[in-house]
Amino acid sequence: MTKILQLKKSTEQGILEFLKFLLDTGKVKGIFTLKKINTKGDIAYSLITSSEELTDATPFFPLMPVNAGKLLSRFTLKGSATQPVVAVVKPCELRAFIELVKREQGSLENILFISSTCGGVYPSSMIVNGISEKELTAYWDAVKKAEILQNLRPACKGCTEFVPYTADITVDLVGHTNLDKHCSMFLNTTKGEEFAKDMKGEILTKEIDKGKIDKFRNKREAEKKKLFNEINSKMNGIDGLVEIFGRCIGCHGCSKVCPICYCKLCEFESPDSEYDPSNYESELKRRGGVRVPPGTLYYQLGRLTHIGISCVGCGCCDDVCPVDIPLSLIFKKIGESVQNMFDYVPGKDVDEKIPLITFEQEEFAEVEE
Amino acid sequence: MNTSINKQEQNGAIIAVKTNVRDTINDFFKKTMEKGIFDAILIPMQVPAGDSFVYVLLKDSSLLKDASPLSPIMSVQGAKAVSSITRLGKGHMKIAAFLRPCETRATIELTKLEQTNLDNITLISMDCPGVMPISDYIEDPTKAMKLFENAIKNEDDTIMRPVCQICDKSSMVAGDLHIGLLGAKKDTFFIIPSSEKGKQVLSDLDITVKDNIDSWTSKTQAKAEEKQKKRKKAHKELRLKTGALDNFLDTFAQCINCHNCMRVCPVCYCRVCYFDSDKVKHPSEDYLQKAESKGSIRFLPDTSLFQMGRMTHMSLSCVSCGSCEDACPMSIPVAQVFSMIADETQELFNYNAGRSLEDPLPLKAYKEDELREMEDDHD
Amino acid sequence: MTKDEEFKPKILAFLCNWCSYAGADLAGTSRLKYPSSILPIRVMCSSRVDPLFILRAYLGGADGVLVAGCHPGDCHYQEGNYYTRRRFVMLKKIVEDLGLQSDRLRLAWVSASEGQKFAKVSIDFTEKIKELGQNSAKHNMFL
Amino acid sequence: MDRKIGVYICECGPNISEKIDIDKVIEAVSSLKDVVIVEKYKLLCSEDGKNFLKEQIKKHNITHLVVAACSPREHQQTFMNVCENAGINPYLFQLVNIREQCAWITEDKEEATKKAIKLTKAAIKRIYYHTPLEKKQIDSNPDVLVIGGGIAGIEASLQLAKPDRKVYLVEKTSSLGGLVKNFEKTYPDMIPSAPFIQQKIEKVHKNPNITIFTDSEVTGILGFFGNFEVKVNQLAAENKTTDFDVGAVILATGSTLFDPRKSPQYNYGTVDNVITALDFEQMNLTGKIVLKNGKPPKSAAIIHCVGRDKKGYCSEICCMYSLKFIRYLKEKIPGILVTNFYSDLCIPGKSHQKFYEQTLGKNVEFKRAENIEIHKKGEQLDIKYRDENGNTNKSLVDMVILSPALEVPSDSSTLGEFLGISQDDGNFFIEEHEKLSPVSTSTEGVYLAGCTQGPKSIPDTITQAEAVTGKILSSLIPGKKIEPEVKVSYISESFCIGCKTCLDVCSYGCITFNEVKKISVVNEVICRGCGNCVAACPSGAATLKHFTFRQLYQELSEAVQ
Repeated sequence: MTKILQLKKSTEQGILEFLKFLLDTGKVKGIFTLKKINTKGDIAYSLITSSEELTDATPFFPLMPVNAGKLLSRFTLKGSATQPVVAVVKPCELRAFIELVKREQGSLENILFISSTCGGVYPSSMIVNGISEKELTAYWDAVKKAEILQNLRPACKGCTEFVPYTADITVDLVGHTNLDKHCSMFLNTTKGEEFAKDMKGEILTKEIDKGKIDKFRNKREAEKKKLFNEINSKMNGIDGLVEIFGRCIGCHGCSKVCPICYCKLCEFESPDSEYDPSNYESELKRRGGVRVPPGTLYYQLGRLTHIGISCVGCGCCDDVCPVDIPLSLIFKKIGESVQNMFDYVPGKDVDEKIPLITFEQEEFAEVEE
Repeated sequence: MNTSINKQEQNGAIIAVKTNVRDTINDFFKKTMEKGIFDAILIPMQVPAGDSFVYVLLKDSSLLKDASPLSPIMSVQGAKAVSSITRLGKGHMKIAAFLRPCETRATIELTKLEQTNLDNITLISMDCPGVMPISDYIEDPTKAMKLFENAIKNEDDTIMRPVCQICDKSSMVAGDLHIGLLGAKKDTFFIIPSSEKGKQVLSDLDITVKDNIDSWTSKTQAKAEEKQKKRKKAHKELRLKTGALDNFLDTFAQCINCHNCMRVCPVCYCRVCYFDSDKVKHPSEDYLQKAESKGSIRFLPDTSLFQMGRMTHMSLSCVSCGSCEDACPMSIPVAQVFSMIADETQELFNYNAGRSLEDPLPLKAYKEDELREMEDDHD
Repeated sequence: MTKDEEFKPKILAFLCNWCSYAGADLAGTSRLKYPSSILPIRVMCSSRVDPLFILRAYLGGADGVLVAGCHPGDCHYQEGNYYTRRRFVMLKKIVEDLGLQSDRLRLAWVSASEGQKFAKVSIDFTEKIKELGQNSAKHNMFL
Repeated sequence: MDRKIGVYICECGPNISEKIDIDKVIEAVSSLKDVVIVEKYKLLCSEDGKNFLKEQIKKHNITHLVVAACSPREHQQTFMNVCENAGINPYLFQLVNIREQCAWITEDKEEATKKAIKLTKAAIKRIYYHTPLEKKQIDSNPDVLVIGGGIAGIEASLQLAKPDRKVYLVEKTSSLGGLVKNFEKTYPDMIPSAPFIQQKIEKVHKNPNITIFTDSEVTGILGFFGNFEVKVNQLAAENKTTDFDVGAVILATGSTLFDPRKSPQYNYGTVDNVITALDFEQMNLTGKIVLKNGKPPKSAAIIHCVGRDKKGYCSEICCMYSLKFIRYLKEKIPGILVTNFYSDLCIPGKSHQKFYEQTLGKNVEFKRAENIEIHKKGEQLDIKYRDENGNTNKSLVDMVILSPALEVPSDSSTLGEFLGISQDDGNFFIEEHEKLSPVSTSTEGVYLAGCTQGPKSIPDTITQAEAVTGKILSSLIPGKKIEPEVKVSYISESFCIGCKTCLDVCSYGCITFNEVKKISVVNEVICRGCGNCVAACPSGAATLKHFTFRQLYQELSEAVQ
């Protein structure tokens, strides 16, 4: 049984009050959350230390300008948080952060994680013209009804990992019909309970409604299948891949925003990946012509070998691609397939080793000769 | 500022167009390969899916028939392509690189920064009608192609990218050879040599350079002047929009720190960008402290540092090619802002990025008696 | 001569110095015959074979890529080949899921005494590659 | 410096010349960039051939040498030596194997020639990116730390201690001799063991080059082959800590017996007259074999394989010493009835079968049994067991001797941690390779001798101790510097992001983490150069010298051309 802190307020208001409580009581020094950053209504992740600034916070705004896992890594890369901070993040952001922590790119210390069952986000480009009230209402209606909104990020539409694994506190959103009246926060850990102590509200004990979750997961699963089938039909040998990736402009924005890509210098931008004149000469001998800069497929496939095992399917790569290559679906599909092979769910457990740095003596006999 | 942007070329050669300009240019290159003048040609070509054009280096001259010298988009800045081929050395092959004027100029800037080796490269440019935003093209390639062809025919730039619409250097000759479409009689175009290398190519092809190109000169001059007016006006309006710090911040408010603009920028050549390096990463308490001083900070806090910092790094070499804007997933008018700043910083030093290999990079040179007006205590 | 008979595959073989390269040498000193399509690249341990090498070879037009090392448990460097195996299965899966021909990639354990096995693997793999035909990546210029 | 590549093709007598059209190879590679000379020669590995190469290098000012000949496993070193003699760095050399993996695998000369051309071109492309590597020499300390004063440790110490090589022998109990000093006699010769073991212990004590620490334990070992820093804590001397340096470490910590209390069916410790093999040896050493009541037993049972089910291995020596016990019993109590309860008899080796046959005789019984239980019945012990036919039987005896499995004491794991050596399920230290390198470990300069590596007899223990001394004597020579592997990993400080992936996959613990800079650092002295970390590093920060990404990429891309 999990304890639930229930506030008789709208979820949005409830969470803001809880954050204010955490800050005002000094339980945390800072709040990491989405926030309106100007009068135009642009949204960005912010670090808030004063409760007045909380009025502009929008913790569950359906947008992921940057995967917060990457930001938390930046926050704790040069030393773990010395003072307690609360981070309100989406499940895939939390998973991404866990994957980064496994790679020594951040620290969980002194961070209280609040996440939610997640209804997904809109593509970031939607904010360019502003996300209208209508679109917001449509979003929250869909969340209440546990339905899949069709204009979400493709990665979100087929996301089956919408329940956070390691959040200290999980806010009940998906399928929570009384979203406007109640704010329900599951206190999953003792840390969560400690921080919620003395917060005015009702404490209930019950499990999260599994039926509700499963039903939504089935919907997402079906959607995912559909999306994967679509992309599958295009993955048709080398020529098929050239059709998909041919228009890549080589900006590598996908790796720049990828929460799992953490290298200082990407291998595909390193001297090793440069062609010298003799490489060009031999390529030309072989093919008669060669694309310049070369290595589009090499980059994409190579990146799959680097991050596929840890891809959390957040979809940031889709958002950033200036030529609309359906990256997230490809990476998610292949990522999940590789992850399944090792029975690995990225970001599920910080103590679980990344499959490529460990092995079992008896395994995969089928590939050997 | 020097408005006469072209080196004074007196003569060129008039080339007759057989079926269309594209085929004639491709044919021209084919001949250079057959004569052994070039071993390979760098030229745009449509990808198999038809949804983009990329640079290809061709050695097999039969492939030239599919080349698209007049491609409607600029998916990769050509200077980056030249750099990719020659950064590590000049190699054995003699290569013709067919680039737009802004790509040629960026190539010249990169050469000053040791990122290309032009020994075996002949730079050939062409009057540029501008290019469409990549996203417009990808949305419906067939329709876009028609629009583009019509736009060229009608000399209408309204479908082109905003920076192309205000480009005053679309016929600037900075390379070795230039193909002049403007002012040419029907079914012809000019080919104009602008260096010894260029002249040699033409003479090897037995093309005599004695045709008068006045019509091209006056037409391009007029166009440049018109565009320059348009450019000044656009920059003035933009200045109003982005002038104050708040406005500037608002302009870049939606930046998601993907740094695509930097990645595709032809003159951003660093292996690891300063703004991605350890120098901008701090301990958590620094961030908290910063937040405490203001109540809250945007995280990452470096958006404006990145944009402004990048300006200090590359605005003197900025060729206003617009690649950054094409690559911005948040549709921020990066190129417009950068071109405005670049015009101003370059003017400070009477520098014109990519105009000539001979002009030293302003920050690599100085004059003893200059910029006194910036000093506090000048007499 | 039919077209199929003309096809002479190019198969890149990453061989670990201690087992598989020695096994391949033994095949030679035993005068076992196998197709000259196998092009050896010597590495000290199969664990040096970065999946990116395999990708490079594949995209570069190699018709097949063989990675061969010591038998599990016999790695000269103790456990390198266990990591090789994980990296290899991952890459193979990715290649397969991308709709590419993952049968062009093969992993084999060949000890220093298994000249016979090396020859057999080489023959079998070459046959398989002949069935698959030429790698279509070879002539595509937009990779 | 201009690169001048010389390419030399060996005819290897008829071996290559008859199978490959060498002239075609010469023609194909002559025009490659920087190739200044391509020549063939009848036998390059001969003295004449080596001289020829050397002269050629000088004559043509060759800076990079490519030789197309036999397998690198055959003559790589030969030609590297030629390079050194001719004054070029031996790593600016590449050997192309056109014999074993080319000439000898096909009858089709054209095919072989084509392959030879490809491989030679690939080698030339590769050598473009070769860089000179310098051999490093580091001072080494010839002294040796021996942990464990049993027969293995004693033997190794005696072999190694010389005026120019000190040995530090650390024993955790108060005296040397280990388990062996409890034995009256050893099998199969049944010669008294005291004289030989005492003699050896005495020799150790007398040897001025051996420093003995009894009642002591090793509390820290840091470093690498040739340079280990050791800390020893002397419990008897008020925990005095002594520090010293050695170049190599021998683990001879031996084994103990499985505690039969963990298998309660034997009632060891709860019922009188059920004793272990070690109890029995000690009792026998006193000269009298008696029951608790002081009387000699009329019958005894020896239970084999005690604890084998729990440990999961056969301890190799228990059957043999159990036979020895029959001899003890028969010698001291003629007429005693001895019954052996065994599951499998393990009597390997050239003289043991005879020993077994000589031990058989009147009043000696062997019963194959399982599910053995021991209970007290009056003054006697009741052994309940299931026989070969599956029937439950009983047997009454006066005394039961248990022959338990050998195991490694659990406190050995700290040593394993210091030294970076893993232990198997039975806690035995894992050797570098069971067959190929049975006394070395994954940490260079740390060796195993005796039962610490697995149960073994006295002769096997001594064999191992001698093998270890051989290893040390040949590699750790006083006054001689050691040359660590040159082709090792290197991690670029500027590209490393500090994810520790390389640390996780390294089998040798040669990568450490710089906590200040948050980057990984390779200890080049320990690195063996497998390249695992290089393939694991996503940033391209790690590279393996002489097998760099570039070098291999050049080779592979030319090969598939």
